[in-house]
Amino acid sequence: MREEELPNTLPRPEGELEGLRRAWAPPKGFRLITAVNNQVIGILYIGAAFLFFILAGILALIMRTQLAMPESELVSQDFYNQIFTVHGTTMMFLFSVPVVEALGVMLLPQMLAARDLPFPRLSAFALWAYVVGGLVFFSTVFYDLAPKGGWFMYPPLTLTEYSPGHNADFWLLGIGFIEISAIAGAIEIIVGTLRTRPPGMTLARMPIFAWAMLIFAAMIMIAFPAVILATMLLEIERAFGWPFFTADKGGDPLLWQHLFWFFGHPEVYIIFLPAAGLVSMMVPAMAQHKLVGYRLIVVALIATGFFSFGLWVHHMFTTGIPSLSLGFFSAASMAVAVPSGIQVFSWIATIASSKQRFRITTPSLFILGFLFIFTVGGVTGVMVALVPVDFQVHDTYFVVAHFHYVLIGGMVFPLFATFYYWIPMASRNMLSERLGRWVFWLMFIGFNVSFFPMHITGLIGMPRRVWTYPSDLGWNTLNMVSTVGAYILAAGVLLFIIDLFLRYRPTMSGGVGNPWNAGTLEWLPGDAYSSRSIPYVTSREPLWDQPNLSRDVEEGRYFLPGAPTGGRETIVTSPVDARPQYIIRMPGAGWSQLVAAIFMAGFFLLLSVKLVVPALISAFIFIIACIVWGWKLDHGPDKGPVDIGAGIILPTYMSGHRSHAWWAMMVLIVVASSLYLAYLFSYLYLWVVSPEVWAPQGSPDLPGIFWPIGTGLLVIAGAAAITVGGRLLPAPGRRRAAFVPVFGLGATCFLAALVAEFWGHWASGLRPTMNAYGAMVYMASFLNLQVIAACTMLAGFSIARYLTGKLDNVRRVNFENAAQFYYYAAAQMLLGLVLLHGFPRVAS
Amino acid sequence: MTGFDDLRHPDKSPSVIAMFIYLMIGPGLWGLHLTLVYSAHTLICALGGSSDLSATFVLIATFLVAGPLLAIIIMQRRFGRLLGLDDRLSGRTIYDAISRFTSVLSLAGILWAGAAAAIVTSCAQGR
Amino acid sequence: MTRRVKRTVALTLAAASTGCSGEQSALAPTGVEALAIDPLFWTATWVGVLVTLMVVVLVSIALYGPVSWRARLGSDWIVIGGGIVLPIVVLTVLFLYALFIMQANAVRSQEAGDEAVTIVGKRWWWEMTYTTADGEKVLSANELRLPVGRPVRLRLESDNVIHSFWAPQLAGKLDMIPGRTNEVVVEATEAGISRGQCAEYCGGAHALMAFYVVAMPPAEYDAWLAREAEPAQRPKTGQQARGHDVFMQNGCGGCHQVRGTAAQGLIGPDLTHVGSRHSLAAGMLTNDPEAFARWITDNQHIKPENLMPPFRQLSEEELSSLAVYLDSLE
Amino acid sequence: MPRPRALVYGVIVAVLGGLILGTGFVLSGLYNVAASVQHFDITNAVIRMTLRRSVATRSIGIEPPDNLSDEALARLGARHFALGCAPCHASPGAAQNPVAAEMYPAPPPLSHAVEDWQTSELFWIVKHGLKFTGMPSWPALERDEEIWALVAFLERLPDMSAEQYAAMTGRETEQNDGSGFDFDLNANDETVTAFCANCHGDTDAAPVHPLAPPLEGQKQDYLHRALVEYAEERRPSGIMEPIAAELDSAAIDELARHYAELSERPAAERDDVDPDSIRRGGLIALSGVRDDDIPACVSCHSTESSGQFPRLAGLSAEYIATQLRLFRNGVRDQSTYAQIMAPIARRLSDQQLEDVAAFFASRSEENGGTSPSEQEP
Repeated sequence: MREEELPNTLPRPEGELEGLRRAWAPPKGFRLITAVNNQVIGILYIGAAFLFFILAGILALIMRTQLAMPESELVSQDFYNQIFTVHGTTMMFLFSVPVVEALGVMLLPQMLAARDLPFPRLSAFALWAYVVGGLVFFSTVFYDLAPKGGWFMYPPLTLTEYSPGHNADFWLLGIGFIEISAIAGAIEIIVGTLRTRPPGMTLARMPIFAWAMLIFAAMIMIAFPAVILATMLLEIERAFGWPFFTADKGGDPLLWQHLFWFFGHPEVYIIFLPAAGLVSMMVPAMAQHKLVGYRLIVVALIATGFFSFGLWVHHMFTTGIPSLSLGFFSAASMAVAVPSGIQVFSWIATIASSKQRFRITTPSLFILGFLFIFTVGGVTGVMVALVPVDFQVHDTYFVVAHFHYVLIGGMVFPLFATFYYWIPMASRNMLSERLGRWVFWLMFIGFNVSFFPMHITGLIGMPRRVWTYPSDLGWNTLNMVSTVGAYILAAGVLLFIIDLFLRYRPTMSGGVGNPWNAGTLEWLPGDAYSSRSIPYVTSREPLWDQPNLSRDVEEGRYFLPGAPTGGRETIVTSPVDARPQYIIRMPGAGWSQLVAAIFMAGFFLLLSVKLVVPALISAFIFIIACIVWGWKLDHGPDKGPVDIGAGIILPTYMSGHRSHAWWAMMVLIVVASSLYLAYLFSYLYLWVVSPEVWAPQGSPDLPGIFWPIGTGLLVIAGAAAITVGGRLLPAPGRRRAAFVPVFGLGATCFLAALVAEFWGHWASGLRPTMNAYGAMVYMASFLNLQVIAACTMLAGFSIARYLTGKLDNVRRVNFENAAQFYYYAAAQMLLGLVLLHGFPRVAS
Repeated sequence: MTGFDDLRHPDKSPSVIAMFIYLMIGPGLWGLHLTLVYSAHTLICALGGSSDLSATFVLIATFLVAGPLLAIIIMQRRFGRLLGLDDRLSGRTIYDAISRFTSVLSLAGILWAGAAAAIVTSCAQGR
Repeated sequence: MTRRVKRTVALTLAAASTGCSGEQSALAPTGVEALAIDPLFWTATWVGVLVTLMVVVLVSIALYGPVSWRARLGSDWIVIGGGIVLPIVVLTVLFLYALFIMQANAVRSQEAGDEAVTIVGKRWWWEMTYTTADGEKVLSANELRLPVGRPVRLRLESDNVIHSFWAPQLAGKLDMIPGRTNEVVVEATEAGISRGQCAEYCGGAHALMAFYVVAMPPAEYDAWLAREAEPAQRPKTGQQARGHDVFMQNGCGGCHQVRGTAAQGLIGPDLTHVGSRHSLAAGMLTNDPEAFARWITDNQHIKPENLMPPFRQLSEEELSSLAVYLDSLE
Repeated sequence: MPRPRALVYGVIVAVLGGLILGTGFVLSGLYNVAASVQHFDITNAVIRMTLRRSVATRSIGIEPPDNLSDEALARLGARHFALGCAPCHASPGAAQNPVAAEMYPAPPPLSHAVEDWQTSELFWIVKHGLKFTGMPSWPALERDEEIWALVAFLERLPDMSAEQYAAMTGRETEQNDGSGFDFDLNANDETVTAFCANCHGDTDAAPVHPLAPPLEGQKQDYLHRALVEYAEERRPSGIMEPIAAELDSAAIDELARHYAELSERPAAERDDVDPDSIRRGGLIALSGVRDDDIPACVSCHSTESSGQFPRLAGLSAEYIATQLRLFRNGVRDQSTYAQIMAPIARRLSDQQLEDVAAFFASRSEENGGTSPSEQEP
């Protein structure tokens, strides 16, 4: 492209750069905690996750020390049971998922040359909820309150009868907000990758990491709701005795396992895919050659994303389910192995295509180490996917070895490569190559010495989760070796921390430049506002293929070189082929998301120890903070359209299906429906297990047919009223008296439907504690209540906005959000009516 | 500034839903197949249906899903056009390749599950 | 590779430098199911070793190989061939092999006779109920006796949390889930003693929930079962009689059953023939009077959180008499 | 406005100076700690306010039990009052001990305690005592029900005549068995048993309150052990600990033998007990509950078992339930025997606990007793 063809001309107007700086200046001093810029949030987020990695690692060392010798009494049985639970929980929920989200928040805007992702406050909220809640959760290990049911918390062991006290509640509620935090991150990442790419970056030109994060976030949307439902069910059974998992009353302990692993297995790939994406970014840079098989890597990511949902039962091969079911899930487990093969070969091919020789730097060492360890983990993965082999190795140290190979190999090694590779982007120094090699070799050797022997330990009979073992079974030497290896591994991590202290000096103004001569946009010169102007992209490695790109971007010759509205903003493009659509205006630093995060975490934690009143106060403050947060978001079209260069004039306000808010609400609806699908599965599953407690034989008769029909009509009337309400929105500056009554009527219909559905069952004599059927019936009402509560709040918010003149037929995003969620609520409630009133009638 | 003309028509963007379906059709059908065979098999066994009924159902379902998927793999571009994706869309060959290979992998997954039904007795406890 | 060579490799790997007995090792199968799994395991292992070696070699070539080799490696076709075709072929073979073994096991289970032992997972021990040829139920605990060469159905249940029954030399594991009865058919191929352990984390003393499997020639087994069905021996010596009285006076019978006496408790393990078992406390202690005495006074240390209260009030004399009495219950 | 730096220095100087002066005053011994000299009015006011506020704040959330107005409960409290409280606080009809009157602060007469303090505050003071006043805390902090008995009495104390007081404490006759700090129980059998009977009743009279168990016919070894455990503070009780501590071993032997030889008093007929509860309790007591890992109570608590296991038949339901709760809550867990009972008590649900208590209360050894032979097969 010739110089004169660039979108904006030189020289840039006076004060343009200063305006940009002013808009994006991060808060100073301790007010940094109010920051919402991805670069600040990203660093804090990664730091917090790494802290949890260290903490959980220390627990692992305690366990390894205890197991070094047979019949050791270094720690007590009870403490050991607590620390392995906390180790697993922390590594899975407080380290792996958050650190990957953190990398997304940190790297994606840079890779997409976006000023920021579309919901920066949501990221800040996710971060602080996670930090506060995570630290409190972890600290339970210090005062004997830590959960001790294992990280997958199987009932009945975790029911009140076998786990009295608050320990298990800390897991169930403590994990609750981390799930919410993960979903908040997922919304951010999906809308971010699809809508804030630079002009010209079509899906086919998207960096692999962005693909990986997109699929990562999509998987979170589907997987996390299952575990959210599971934790709700278990906590409700613990607190109120609704028998979802109690076999005597028609429940089934295996329901938990289905729900948990429907989340739990994809979780492994949720962790692995982004790491693989990072590797796919680093290998080409080190090879100085584009990624071989880009398309196939995308295939692998998509296929993994799907297949990983079809093999949850392979954690349940030994539960005695029918052998053909085992066959199906074994088949799916085979299927998911193939995409990993594709990626490994793609990396090998890229390495082989290096321009000169593949550069052996610290990141490349970690990647090569990863390739080896991950291959071994994959191979043992195939072994455990073979049903008969799994009968022997399931729940033994073989499996412990396998998943540490997959998770440490597949995720931690790429993560350390990432640290060495990307720190120059956000630090004034690179990390030390010399120390880095030591870190790598200590970690690589330590890891293999520690975990390879565990394969054998497991095969010769050692089950996992044992705090001690007899000395005469031949496990002694292998365990000692594993412990020595664990310390070597820890020494490597310690050396890394030293390196970090010595060399890492955070900065937002561009870091070291482009030390690896990589081809992707995160290496553009930048500042707190990301890059000065947003480039037009014509290939997958623009820095290699578009000469002078860095210079032109830095001089402001590409799109949106300033801050025309005076605030933070970036370009929103179309999802497939990245055509600019409008300018999104984003909020700056603020307290509301911080307060909301702290009090949401507070709500869950106080609820864990059954301090109900303080918990409700906390929830109230959380809601207030959310309202304050939301009040300023819909700023309206007051700034008018903006010229971003090349004569492209974009609006600064968007409603309807093109707006980012609409997309976020859609993602939220997918999450909610995924939760409801998990509920549907649970209902039908329990019916298959215990049809004898179902109405009308095992329980009181269903309410008369009048009840569901009346309720359904209420729902339909409500949805209709809300649609009419939308039509009634006045033009800007005008009033329409009918809006509030009509919209309010809609909202009231939904509330009435909620009450009617509940009352119908109550009047029939059915009680939730009676049996699994009763519990499931009232659970549906509970889920409806959640959705309707959110809807009612959105509706109240919209009405308040209308009354203050901030809602009209142009500035209507608030209303649209409420209406969409109401339509979803209507669908969920109608489906629920068909299920609860229709199914038992048909099935009997 | 001809290079940017294309960017001025935001409405010419292809539908994201169509693209989604195009790329995910294979895995989608695989998911449908797994759901179908797993739930039907479980239900038939739980309700005391015969082992043969379950196996037959699974094999028929496998045939019914694998067939169309094979057709889609063979008639890749036509399927894309059916979804309204322009042949001249930037990066179209890449999307084609992604769609084709995800479908191939899914086909393998479906056939494996079908093979299980052909070999293993339905409804026997897992041993 | 012949089986013997594989076995040698296995034991070298397993025993490394310990010279272990391997009595809880899946690599030393002495049961029909375990023997069926063994070759599949080794096949998968060798396939895995080859795949890993292949990756290592290819990476080495990609890094340091001659330019022409590298050029050949760096193509899309390598990715398709190595990443798609090869895995699909290899996995198909492995998968079908596994399916055939599953099917063989299922068929074997269906064809097995009615001889059965019901095993209930407790916290943290095993309740085992045998059935004699006459259909009489015989309650025992913590030790599974099997007739060599005769398939036996194990009905696995639990009335508390989930446990998993795993005797590695015999067969793979199977969970014990409240509300369900899982069945596995085991068949010992040679006489001998092996060890098993709970494999599903069941809280508290999960690590200390083991058992022994004693495989005996069928005739011996039948004799043993007949003896097991009889009530307990009467005390023979004065000390045993004293121990019997201590047992009765201190409420032991509230939880434990000694058939033929007033002790009828069914909460703890049946003690009718406890003296003849291989171990005490679900595989934790050897079976001798000293171990009985230790268990009675110190059980919360030996197996923390177990449901038996410690009986420390007994005098030395009472304790030793009680231990001698229990040990005499053969 | 002074510059910030000057302000900082000023504050530092003031704090340091204050510290030095204060230390000097303390070390010089100038302050008079004599009980014979009153506090300054201002000191007094501050101390009183602190005390009032402390008691008020810390007694928040204490809920009196339902049976606080129960006459029998007050009588039980009265008996402890006579031994443990009256020596310092005086009692209706008796002047305050002149030595106690010279304590500083002097123990206030308690006839108006109810007007000065709310019920929950009284409870808190009796339980925790008051620093620097000589008011001790309850010897067994875990035994709230004992403390409530005393509070129940204090609630009735105002306007009580000497006669009423004597009736309440069971000391109508002239007798002096001293105070909770010093009484002579070892003189001869009759005084001692009369003393015990004052609460526990005897062959003629029922115990003063269900919480005080009847002792007749109880096993000798058990009685002996109970008294030793009270004396050694291994079985917490604010009422029994000081009494048992006064007994020498000969007296303990003698008392245990004495009560073991007496025959049991027939249980009073009660018509307020749910027969279903007794039936359910009987199932638990005689057969146990296998699903909940609860052994039959009678496998230990029977006439045929060790003399160390108490006989339960004929004890009041309140007493049994209270003791089971003490086991369950870890209050009674210090003896080797308690370590056997405590884990089993923890397996009982509230309902099961009440049922078992009701069952044993409805039984007596004479009318069928509770021996294992009654067990259902």
